Amino acid sequence: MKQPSMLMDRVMYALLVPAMFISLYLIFIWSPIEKQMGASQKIFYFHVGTAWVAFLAFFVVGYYCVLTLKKPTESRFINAGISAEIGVIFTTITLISGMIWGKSAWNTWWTWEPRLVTVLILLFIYIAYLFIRKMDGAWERIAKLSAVFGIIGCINVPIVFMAIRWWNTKLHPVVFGEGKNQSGGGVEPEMLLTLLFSLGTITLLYVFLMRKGIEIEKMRLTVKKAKSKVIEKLAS
Amino acid sequence: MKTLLADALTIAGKDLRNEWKSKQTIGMMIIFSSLVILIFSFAFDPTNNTVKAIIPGLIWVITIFAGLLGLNRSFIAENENDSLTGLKVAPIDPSSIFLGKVLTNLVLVTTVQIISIPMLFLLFDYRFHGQIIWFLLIVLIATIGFIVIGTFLAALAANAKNSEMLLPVLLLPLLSPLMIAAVQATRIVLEQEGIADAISWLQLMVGYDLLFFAACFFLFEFLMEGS
Amino acid sequence: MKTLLADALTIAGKDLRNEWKSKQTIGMMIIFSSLVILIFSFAFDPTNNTVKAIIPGLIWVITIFAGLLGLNRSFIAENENDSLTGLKVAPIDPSSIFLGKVLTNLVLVTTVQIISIPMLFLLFDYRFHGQIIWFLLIVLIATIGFIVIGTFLAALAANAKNSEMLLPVLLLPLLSPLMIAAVQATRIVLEQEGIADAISWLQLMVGYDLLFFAACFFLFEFLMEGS
Amino acid sequence: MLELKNITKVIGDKLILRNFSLTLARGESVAVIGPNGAGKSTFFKLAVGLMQPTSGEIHLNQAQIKKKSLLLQKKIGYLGHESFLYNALTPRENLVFYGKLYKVKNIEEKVANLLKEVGLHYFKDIPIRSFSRGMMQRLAIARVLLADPEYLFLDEPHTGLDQEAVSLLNRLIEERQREGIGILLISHDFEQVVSVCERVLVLNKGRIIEERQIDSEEGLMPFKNWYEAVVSGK
Amino acid sequence: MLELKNITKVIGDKLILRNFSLTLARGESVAVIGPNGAGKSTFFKLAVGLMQPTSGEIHLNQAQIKKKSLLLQKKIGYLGHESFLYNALTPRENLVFYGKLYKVKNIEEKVANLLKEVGLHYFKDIPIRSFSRGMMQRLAIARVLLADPEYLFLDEPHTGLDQEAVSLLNRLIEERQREGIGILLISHDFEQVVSVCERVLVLNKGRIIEERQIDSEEGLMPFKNWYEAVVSGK
Ligand code: HEM
Ligand SMILES: Nc1ncnc2c1ncn2[C@@H]1O[C@H](COP(=O)(O)OP(=O)(O)OP(=O)(O)O)[C@@H](O)[C@H]1O
Ligand SMILES: Nc1ncnc2c1ncn2[C@@H]1O[C@H](COP(=O)(O)OP(=O)(O)OP(=O)(O)O)[C@@H](O)[C@H]1O
Ligand SMILES: [Mg+2]
Ligand SMILES: [Mg+2]
Repeated sequence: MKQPSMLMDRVMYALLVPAMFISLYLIFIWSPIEKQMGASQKIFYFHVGTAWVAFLAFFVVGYYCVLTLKKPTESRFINAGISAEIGVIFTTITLISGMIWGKSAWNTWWTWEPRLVTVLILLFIYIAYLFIRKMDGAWERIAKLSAVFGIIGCINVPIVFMAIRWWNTKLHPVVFGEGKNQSGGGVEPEMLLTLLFSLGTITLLYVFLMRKGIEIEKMRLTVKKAKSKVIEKLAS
Repeated sequence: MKTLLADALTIAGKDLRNEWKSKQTIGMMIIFSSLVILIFSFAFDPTNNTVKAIIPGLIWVITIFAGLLGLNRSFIAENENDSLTGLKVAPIDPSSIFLGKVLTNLVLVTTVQIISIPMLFLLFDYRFHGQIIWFLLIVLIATIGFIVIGTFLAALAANAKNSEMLLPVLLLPLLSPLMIAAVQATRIVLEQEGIADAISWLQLMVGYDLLFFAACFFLFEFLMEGS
Repeated sequence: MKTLLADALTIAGKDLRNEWKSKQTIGMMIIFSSLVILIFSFAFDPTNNTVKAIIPGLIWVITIFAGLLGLNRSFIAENENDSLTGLKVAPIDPSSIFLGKVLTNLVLVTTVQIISIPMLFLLFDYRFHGQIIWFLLIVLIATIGFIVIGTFLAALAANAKNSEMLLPVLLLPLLSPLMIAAVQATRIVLEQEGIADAISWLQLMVGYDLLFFAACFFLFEFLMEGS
Repeated sequence: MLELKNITKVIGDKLILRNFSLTLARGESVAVIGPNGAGKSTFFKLAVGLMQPTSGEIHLNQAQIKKKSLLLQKKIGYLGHESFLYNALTPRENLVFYGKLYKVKNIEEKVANLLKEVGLHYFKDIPIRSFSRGMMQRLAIARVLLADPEYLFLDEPHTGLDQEAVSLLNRLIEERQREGIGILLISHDFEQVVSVCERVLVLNKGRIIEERQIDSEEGLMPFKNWYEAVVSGK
Repeated sequence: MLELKNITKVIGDKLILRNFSLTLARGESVAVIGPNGAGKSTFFKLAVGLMQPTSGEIHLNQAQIKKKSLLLQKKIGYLGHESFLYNALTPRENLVFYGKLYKVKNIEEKVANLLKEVGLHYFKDIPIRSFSRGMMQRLAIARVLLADPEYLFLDEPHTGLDQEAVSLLNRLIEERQREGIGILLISHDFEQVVSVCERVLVLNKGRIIEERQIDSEEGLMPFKNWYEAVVSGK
């Protein structure tokens, strides 16, 4: 049981490190500099990658929440939690990278644009979910409660996106469409390739972090169990 | 199904009769909503003309913040003597507890609105232009959505020690689409004659209400189950 | 006097160390304040230019609403196992409980402000014009006043079953002079260069702080006394 | 006949009950005793449906009960550590409310009789907020008896009661037992155990370690000594 | 020597204690018993300064105590219905916190010793949130003993404890008594009263209706009968 998973980790690690260097190379050296925005456009590759992982992580949380409700097991519960934690980190990175980019592209840190607000709300739902997991009590109970919230949260994300889009297009019908075409992600093939490669790398990073996170969490649980067992023995 | 409704009415009846005797929760909600208006008038200088543009927003900010107080209460009150456990061991469907509480909260929040919205118009000297029936419809639909999801999350939060802090943290993000729709629809209906422009918002709200009502109704059971 | 301070520090230390371990209260306060900003942005259309005029008001609305959560906690948390009674029977001056709690709440609310005020500026793309030092001074003085009276009333409200509803109802009216002064002073200092126009507001706030600190400090004993 | 078969319960990673089996016939009264944290209250919660067993089955009159069952809940009266009553309501209102939920027929009449029985007749229209602990416990007992359960689960019902209230409670228990109700009692107060119950189970660390009949003539001291021997040495 | 002289307490318009007098010397152990609502807990609250008497005086070592007195509070250890402990803190942190408030010297060392004494040594760094009721009660006892009080006021300290914890508590009480600490105990559990105390007061409806020495050889039944006679008929 332990051996193959270790092997898997090794393989992933061996893939991940070169992939990262390659994507850094692709991003900063190989791909051309965008004409309108200049070097600051480089952030685009990180930005889109992390945004994608943020959503991916969220749906992984939702998936494990449904499973947990069906039949709570410790590993499902842990998976959902780790995915949520990684999701928070990537959502934050998306926000921050988007803000930095926004400062150079739009000359403002923040605008109430649909994708931005959606990401912000997504972050809040994640955090709320983590707060529920922090409640004290037996884990089965917490698992059930957090799973219920995770599901409701998942249902909510598309509605949020839709509502915010309507909200803003009423005011600035152009912003969304304009932003989409402007940077011209599809125009230059090098850019597209770079983007796809960095997307793959970041997804791999997510999977790797998931595995490590789950492993660490399980170790922590084992230690905790052993500790309480020892204490109980000593005391009685 | 019939007993489910009957049980829900029994529970709502108990809560409402209780509330009628003491009038504590509703009283504090009304006072709180007036105080929020007061705070806003200090913060935003009501003589300023542009402030009238924020009336639709204020209606919902008040509803949500005053509503939060009542929602919090609805399950915390059942912690006294652990009476929620009494309901759990009774031979009733857990969903009837949900229905009963939604009913109670709906009555409470609607009552608060009946008093605080006219007060808001009065204090900010707002002249009503649109059609009152559409306005009422929009307020009602949005309020139902708010109460449904709020009651559900109040039951969830009640498991935590610091539930009064947890509830807004859980509720507000999930409420955001409804909030946006409600504010926009209210603005349209207050400023214009017809309802035409607000139709799509209304549809969004109705969809939200139905979807979350169904989801909460079926998931509520899991909240009531022990581990 | 020296032991009074030492005891206050012991109590604040206990609370803060606790908070440091769980980070629940402060985390929820920060999230809540961001959510309030979010809700406001939906309610009041942030792309609208006039909304920037309400930034000074928003700063205080956020502080008060997030602060209310923390204030509520500070004495409700002592109800668990009735530990407040443990403090009452300890050989310490009751005022040191007050001082300790004021200290804790001040640290909490200031931390929230350090995060939420820059965030507010950021999200509403507000460009800061005045002098930062005066701004900080005004925020600090008004916050102290808020915390002093808030802590006192939280101790009072904690006697009630529905204290989380009672506290805002008690606190907001008493806070209104401070609120007005704070909003006006903040507006002046944010929009203009000097502090000259805000001096009288500042004086009012300092007076309010001193007066209520003295009053609360001496009256607190009565709150802690049994009947 | 209520049967619990091979019930095991794990909470978190803690094994709280293991392989717990019990048969309770109608008209029988059984005590469950054991040290703090043995799992007594947990066993009750499983039986009344507040928790689901990790494994094992519950049978009521030969039919297996699955998950949350309204049938089971109607037949069992559960008196927990708390009273489950609403402080703002009067005793009458409290009982009528629960009566409606339990679909009791002739509620008003029945409530009036029960209130007389537990000695709260004169207080029937006073909100129970101001009741003393003893009065509260009496009303809690009335609540449990209201729906004419077939089985009574009483978790430390004697705590905090004075002598008078204790004997009232014991009398009520015995009456119901004679009427054919099965009774399960958790208590740390061996005096009451000996005077009320016919059979006793000793629970320790989630396991039934001993079971025997109680001889009411035997007296308290021998019983105590027996318990101590069972729990410690064995 | 702690003396309460002619204490009367009225709450609202209810006379809860009338003309209550008591002298507690160091090294003495006295039990206070009586029905629910007799005013026992109220009397304790008056003595430890949680309430002010409506009339009457409290003397400590011949000096009259006025209102809230830090001197009195330091000399009295009060164990109430609740534990007064912080769930988020560990046993060590809890005791150190109270130790600081009580200005105890050598806190760390003393805490370590006390934790050993009550058998919580191995749990000293686990937040007490997960403690069972018995463990909590032990820690509450340690808290009371921490400041080396001269008088101990224990309000129903045995409730919910199992046999082992009860005997631990009784041993601790007896030790302290031999060291010259005066002990006051409220309990509904006459077995403990008889085994721990030398003198007993019976309180009913706010009045001391009887007072006598306890003969530990006498046994439980005669004591019970005596109590019943005192409370009911007289
Ligand atoms: C839902 C998550 C997000 C996704 C999937 C996403 C995706 C993208 C993509 C594909 C682009 C390049 C194409 C385009 O210009 O339209 C882009 C551009 C940009 N994004 Fe994001 N983004 C997300 C969230 C954010 C956030 C939270 C921020 C800011 C805080 C942000 C700020 C920006 C900026 C400033 C640009 C450049 C726009 C321009 O070229 O004019 N994005 N985003
Ligand atoms: N929800 C829960 N989560 C985690 N552990 C629990 C939970 N409920 C009970 N336990 C643990 O299960 C064990 C048994 O608890 P239970 O309440 O059944 O004991 P008990 O026999 O009733 O004790 P007492 O005599 O003190 O009432 C205890 O060790 C307790 O810590
Ligand atoms: N704060 C209060 N306000 C009004 N009445 C009170 C208050 N505290 C106690 N009482 C009343 O005083 C009487 C005595 O209460 P007390 O708690 O002293 O009883 P007790 O002897 O400790 O009873 P028990 O054995 O149930 O603990 C009761 O009738 C109670 O209702
Ligand atoms: Mg128990
Ligand atoms: Mg008492």
